[in-house]
Amino acid sequence: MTDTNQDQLMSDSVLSQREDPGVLSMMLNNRAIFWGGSLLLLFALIAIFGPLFTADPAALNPIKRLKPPSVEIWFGSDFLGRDIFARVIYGGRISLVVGIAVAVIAVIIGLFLGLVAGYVRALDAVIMRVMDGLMSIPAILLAIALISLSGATLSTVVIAIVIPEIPRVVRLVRAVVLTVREEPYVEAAIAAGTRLPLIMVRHILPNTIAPLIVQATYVCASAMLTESILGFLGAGIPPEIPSWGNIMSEGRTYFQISPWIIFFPGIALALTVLAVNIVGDGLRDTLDPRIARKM
Amino acid sequence: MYFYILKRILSTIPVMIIVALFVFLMLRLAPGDPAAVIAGDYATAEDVERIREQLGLNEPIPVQMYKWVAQLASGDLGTAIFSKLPVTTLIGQRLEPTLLLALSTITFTVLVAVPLGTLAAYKAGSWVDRFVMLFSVAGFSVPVFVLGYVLIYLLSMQLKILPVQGYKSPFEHGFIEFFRHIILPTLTLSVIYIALIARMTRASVQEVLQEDYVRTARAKGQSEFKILLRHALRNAAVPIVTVIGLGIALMIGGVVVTESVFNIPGLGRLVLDAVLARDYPVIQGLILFFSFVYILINLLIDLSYTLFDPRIRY
Amino acid sequence: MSEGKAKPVLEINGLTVRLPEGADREFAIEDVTLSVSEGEIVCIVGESGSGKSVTAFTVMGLIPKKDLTPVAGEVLLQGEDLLKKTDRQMRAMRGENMAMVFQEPMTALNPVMRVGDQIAELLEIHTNMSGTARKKRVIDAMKDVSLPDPNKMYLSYPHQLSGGQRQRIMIAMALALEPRLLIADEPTTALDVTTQAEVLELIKDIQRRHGMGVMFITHDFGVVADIADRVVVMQNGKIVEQGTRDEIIAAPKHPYTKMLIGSVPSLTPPAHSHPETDDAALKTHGLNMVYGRHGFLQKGRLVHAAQDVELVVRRGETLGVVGESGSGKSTVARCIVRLIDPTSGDIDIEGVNIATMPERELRAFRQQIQIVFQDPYRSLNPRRTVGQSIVEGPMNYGLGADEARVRAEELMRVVGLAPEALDRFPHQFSGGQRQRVCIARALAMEPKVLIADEAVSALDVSVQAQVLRLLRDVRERYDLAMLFITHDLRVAAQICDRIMVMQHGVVVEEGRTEEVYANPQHPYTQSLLAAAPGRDVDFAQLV
Amino acid sequence: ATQTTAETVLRVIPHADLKNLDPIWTTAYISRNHGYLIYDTLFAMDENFAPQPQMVEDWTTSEDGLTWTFNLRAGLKWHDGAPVTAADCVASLERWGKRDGMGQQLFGVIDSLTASDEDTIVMKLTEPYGLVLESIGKISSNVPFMMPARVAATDPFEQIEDYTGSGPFVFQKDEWVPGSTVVYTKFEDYVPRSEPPSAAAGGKVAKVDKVVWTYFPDQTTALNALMAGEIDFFESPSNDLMPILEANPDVTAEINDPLGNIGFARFNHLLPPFDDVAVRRAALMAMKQEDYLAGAVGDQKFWKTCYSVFPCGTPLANDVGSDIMSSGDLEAAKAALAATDYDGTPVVIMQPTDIPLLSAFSLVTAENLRNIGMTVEVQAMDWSTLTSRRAKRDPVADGGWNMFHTWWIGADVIDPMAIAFSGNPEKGWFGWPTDAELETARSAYAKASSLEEKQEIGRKVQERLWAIGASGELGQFFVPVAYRNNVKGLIKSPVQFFWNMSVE
Ligand SMILES: Nc1ncnc2c1ncn2[C@@H]1O[C@H](COP(=O)(O)OP(=O)(O)OP(=O)(O)O)[C@@H](O)[C@H]1O
Ligand SMILES: Nc1ncnc2c1ncn2[C@@H]1O[C@H](COP(=O)(O)OP(=O)(O)OP(=O)(O)O)[C@@H](O)[C@H]1O
Ligand SMILES: [Mg+2]
Ligand SMILES: [Mg+2]
Repeated sequence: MTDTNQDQLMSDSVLSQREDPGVLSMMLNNRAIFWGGSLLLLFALIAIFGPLFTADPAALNPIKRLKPPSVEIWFGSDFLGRDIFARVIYGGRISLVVGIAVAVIAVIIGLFLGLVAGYVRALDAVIMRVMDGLMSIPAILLAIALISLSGATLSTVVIAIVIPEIPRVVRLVRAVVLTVREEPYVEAAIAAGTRLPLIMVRHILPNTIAPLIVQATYVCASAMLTESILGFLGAGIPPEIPSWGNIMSEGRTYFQISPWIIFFPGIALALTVLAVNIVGDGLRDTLDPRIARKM
Repeated sequence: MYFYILKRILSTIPVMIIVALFVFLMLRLAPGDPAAVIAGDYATAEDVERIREQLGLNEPIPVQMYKWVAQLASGDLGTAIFSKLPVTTLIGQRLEPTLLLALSTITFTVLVAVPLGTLAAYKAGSWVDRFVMLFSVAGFSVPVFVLGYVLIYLLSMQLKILPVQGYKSPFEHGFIEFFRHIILPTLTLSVIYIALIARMTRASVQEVLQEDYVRTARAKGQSEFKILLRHALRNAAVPIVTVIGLGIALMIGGVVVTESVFNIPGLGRLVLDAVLARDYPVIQGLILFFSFVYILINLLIDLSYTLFDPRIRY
Repeated sequence: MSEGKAKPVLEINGLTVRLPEGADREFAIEDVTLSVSEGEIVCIVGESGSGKSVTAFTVMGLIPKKDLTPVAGEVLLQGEDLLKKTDRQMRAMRGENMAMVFQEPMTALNPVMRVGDQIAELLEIHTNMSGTARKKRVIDAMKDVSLPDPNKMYLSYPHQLSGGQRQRIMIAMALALEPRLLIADEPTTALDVTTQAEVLELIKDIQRRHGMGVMFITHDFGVVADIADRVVVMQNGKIVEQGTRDEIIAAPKHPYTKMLIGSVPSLTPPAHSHPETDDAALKTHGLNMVYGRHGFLQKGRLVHAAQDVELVVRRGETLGVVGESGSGKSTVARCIVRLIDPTSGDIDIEGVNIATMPERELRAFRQQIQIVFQDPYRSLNPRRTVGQSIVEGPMNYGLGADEARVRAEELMRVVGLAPEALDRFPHQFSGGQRQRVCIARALAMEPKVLIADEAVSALDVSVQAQVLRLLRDVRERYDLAMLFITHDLRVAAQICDRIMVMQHGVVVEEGRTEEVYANPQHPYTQSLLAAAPGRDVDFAQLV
Repeated sequence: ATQTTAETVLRVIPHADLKNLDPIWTTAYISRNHGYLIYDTLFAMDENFAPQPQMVEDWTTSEDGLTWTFNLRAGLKWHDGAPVTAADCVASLERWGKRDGMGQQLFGVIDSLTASDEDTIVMKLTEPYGLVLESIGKISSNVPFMMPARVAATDPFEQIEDYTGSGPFVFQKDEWVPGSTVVYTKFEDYVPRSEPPSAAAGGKVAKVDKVVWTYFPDQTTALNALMAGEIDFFESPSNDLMPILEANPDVTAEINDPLGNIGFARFNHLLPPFDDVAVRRAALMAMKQEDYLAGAVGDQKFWKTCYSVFPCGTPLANDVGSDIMSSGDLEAAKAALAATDYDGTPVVIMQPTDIPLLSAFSLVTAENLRNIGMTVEVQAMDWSTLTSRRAKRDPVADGGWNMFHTWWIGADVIDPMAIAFSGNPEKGWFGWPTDAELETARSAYAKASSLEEKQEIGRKVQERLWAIGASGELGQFFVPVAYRNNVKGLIKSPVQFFWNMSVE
């Protein structure tokens, strides 16, 4: 058994150079993540602290209705004389809250259902048929129906957007589980008598995290867009709370005379979603969850 | 093969049942009731009650559900509460614009996105690739209606080269009129779809380009262009086609918005109106219809795999 | 066939190819000089990563230009320097003047194109033959490589052919334009032994008939012994030794070559001692495994992967299971470990039948049987330190964290690794080291039965020899009953006390290793042994 | 399609989507407008709000005022070619009388209604009634349209399915695409009266071969379509689009309805805090019409403050009791609220977000009420949810409500008979004010015969309405119509008619 030690020493010297570079530093080195992330951080800061410095987004001022952008009212005013700048800043909160809430909820529920479907054969068929059913209903229609039927509040909007996103997460998680459960190291753990819940937590769950983070950014981006479309169709967040979608919806009639009502929230939305998508792409390239790309 | 098709068709039944139950319960458990809408501004509570009774909305939900399912089983989607027309008639009236809009969008998308994605994959890392990727990220980020308005403003109002709105049937008004009217909605609806498919094409062509048989083709001395055309694209087709199918749901969502921006009397508008008016039979019928179409298209797409990949046999 | 007489087809002089920054070493190959003459087969051997493929691909002009750059030397094909050619000129030469056959015939053929068309494509590129002429030529080329019924096979897709047939298609394609140089990069590694023998025979035959030069890359010294005229040995991107086949195999000079050849197991089994105890640790009786669902509406394709398998493994004994790919070896192993539930039959562990035991009761017995898998890269959870992987099992059975750690450290020493390495992650180990960790993990359970499913197949010969020795050592040390699954008859000869041969899920022959090798009874066993490459050369006994 | 003579088509963007085709069954204005195209009426209101004969040639009233005899004009035909008979009209009136509020009142005093021959309708009353002609010549919903007897036999609570009328246009059922397009063609056999058109009265001459309604859910798109010449007539462009329309030389934009619309804020009189008249009145004091109109309507050209409950400019308009809103004193409102028992109970305002005007009204009210110290919760919903929720009398916790906003077209609230003014919580309108005095005054109106008498009753009714703080009057606003300059012959009226209009 002497030669084995020699072999070990030989490859040790080679291997010690191959330290794990660390996901964090890899992420910082990725330009997409850096720029997208910075932009996003900026928007988040504006959304969080901005409203402290702006005018009241709900203050009506009928005399000053539909005023174009100027030095005093930067983004102009809407049909009730409300300050678009204040509303756009405030609306950012809502969009980000909707985006993040939908992403978090969809991921949590999707993760749970996906793990169950991937591991419990008996429930797999049932869960996946329900998911197929949900997926076959166009998301926007489902959301419009849910919201206009059950009343528009922030939480119903979030729920309505979450429901159609769940199947995508479930499918992703299930696909990861089905692949990983065939991995020899999982089989080795089974052979070593590890119980199912531990196998899930130790060996399977960690594999879903990277693709889920990537998926979460896409869900977040698409949720913000969906919110705006719902708002635009008049089935979104109640107009008393300004969100980019409902600001644009209210500006719809005035598109020709006061395009700034749609223009500014539109730009803000497009930039934010763009930033989230860029971060998502960057994360995908860094974490390279091949499965996520295939979804 | 036929056995497989039969099996797949049968397997859509539980999915459709789930959709049907889901939609039915969602509608009945939500507030808002068509009777009140029908009764109008002057109606008293008694009038509303009478109309509810008339429409059978007073019966217990299981009874309503039973009736509806029995009706569905006989292929009847019911009758609209407001227009009194059978839902199937309404769908029939509206099908053409939506169908042609969808077809033109898919055609345009495939014509643009697949070459674009392939080029990006081939030139991975170059400025062409960056541009395509940026476009596809941006395409995902702009709300459909904003795009629609901008296009109308530029092409119809400023340049005055295309009509603003409306739909002209090619069968009645000729192909040119149809075409002029469908261009803007198609462009609007395509952008997000192009973004999606260009991305997918890029990813799967890039993956195929790593494959050994591409190396074999190079070893034969084949030119890069023909390698892309003959070897890469055909092998990348299955994931691309799959995404085209999955994207149908996305597109139907876009159709709702596009149709209302461009005033196209299609199915998207129909369902939106029905939701606002609580026309239960129409909402139920349409959601079922859409999800059936979605399932059907994805079945067709699964079957189409056999065209692209001889290994796939059902 | 000595040098100088025949005209060289390919001459490589001082070729150096740079690796991208941050790679393991600066150059993929460094100062490589070799030549291939007409009518000559030159084998390049060396361990994984030694630069064999890079050399071949540089000649073909197929290296990814982004990553790999030739920085010095020249590559002369029939006197013309390929490194100076434009892309277009290289394209014209590929397929016409030089051709290549790859390792994986399945992935090297376009799965969605008819194989005939794939050969015809070559003619389309380089000739202006008419469609019918092309087809005729393709059929001829297919006949040339002895493919049955070429007219029909022209229309087949790759997946409809067997591995050997696919590789023949590749060879037909490579030879269709009668290039002067054929490069074959491990063309038989993915094939079964019997098929491998046929393909090797074919290459030799064709080379003789067409008189081309062949550069043949392999890591299998058996293959080298069978076909090489000359041998080039590479290590870490450099050529350490070259010479005729007999010089290299019989009298290697360089220590590395010596070590390599010394690691190749001999096909002659050593004399095994047979403990004549009846102390069976593991017994199966009438074990059956049928894959495939018979669900509602579907008859399903049923695969009878194991049929009435009877086996006995005693303590301190190694039972080898050999057979070609798909013969059901892994299926038997996985049934015994109860990773899958057998369709029927008994599996006796110390007299208890665990074949149909529910998971709850099974837990108590899981500890008794442990398994080591083939792929060292996927056998360890990449997110957990090897220490965590090793202690996982014992701690499942109630061992405290500290005791488990002590046991793990002890085992690390046993498998020849430093105990400090317990805190490292799998990617910080080489393939051979990982396999040692996997063995330590299995031993940590203190099992009675150890199953090794192709545990050394993915390793280079030198590492393979070390791991084999380790396995033999631990079997003795812990008095284990070992079930050793392999398709490599050389390995089986060296490590197994008894041998069981499987074909199509059925055990066709079973007996003492020496007896089976010396006097195979079943025709299948006979053909397996006859096909083993390099059986005329005697390699090392694993001492 | 090739045609021998060029077909003239009037392409219209209606104010709403035509969802129901039965103008008796629904009160929707769009169905009413549809009704005017294809049906005719016995009497019709002229531009001075006086009923004039339309299908009726002449009529007599007995001395005691109890027997009314109407003779139909000769030559009236249904679209299917059959002659219009008195029996058809009797059946139609009876069906209408079961749905319409004014109809129910009228039938309350009808003893018998019969067709004495093909052309003669005889109506016998149990007591003299002042509003016979006003009722059957009603201009707005539900208009007593005449239908063939077989159609009028339909249960009034079920929709008709046969759309045969006798009006100047014929409904083309096959070309109807609900949610989008409605097509009407000229009825060649229609015999118009010889008088010039005056609101709903006078000769209804179809001057185009075809009227096509295309519903546009999107105002911007509609505007663009009109300006691009793809549409001839845009029934209700948003007031805010007027600058663009006015700047376009090819398009005329004007106000066609002299009465306009009346904004209306409705309290729920059953639930706290608005079950207390003092709280309602305090709230009214805080509601300034200018805020609502400027905020929701915009340009002052399109609105007027009007503190009469009857539209300003109509005979009954007056200013009794209206200073509660017109004074607009915020401090006084605060003081008034402070004097009540208001305990901070949140006021739930239902905000219909799909109707921008009402959405804006809701926000203005919310702000006004907050200004005087009330707690307000604005609940967003779409109009259809609102319509079903407002019928609920339950407490807020069980889905009830405190306030919502709507508007009436001026013609709908022109006299005390309007259901908007009801003080009877059993039969009255949502919000359910209870005031017996008000009800007495309203029922006296039906019997009043002279204008002075009517005006006196009007003042009394208004006095009660303000006294109990029944609802907030939010002022009068006017919705323009816009059309391309080649469209001629628009009739000034609270209701949009399509006869007499031509495209040149
Ligand atoms: N595209 C590439 N980019 C970076 N490094 C590469 C690339 N191709 C090969 N290498 C490196 O070059 C070296 C030689 O690789 P090569 O493929 O020639 O080895 P080999 O001898 O063929 O090994 P094997 O027996 O495993 O096929 C290795 O260290 C490998 O990591
Ligand atoms: N999960 C499965 N489902 C269906 N068929 C399977 C499954 N696993 C293996 N088989 C089939 O069972 C047969 C035996 O497979 P097995 O893996 O036991 O062969 P093997 O002898 O281990 O081959 P190899 O040397 O390639 O590892 C093969 O035909 C294989 O295709
Ligand atoms: Mg290699
Ligand atoms: Mg195996």
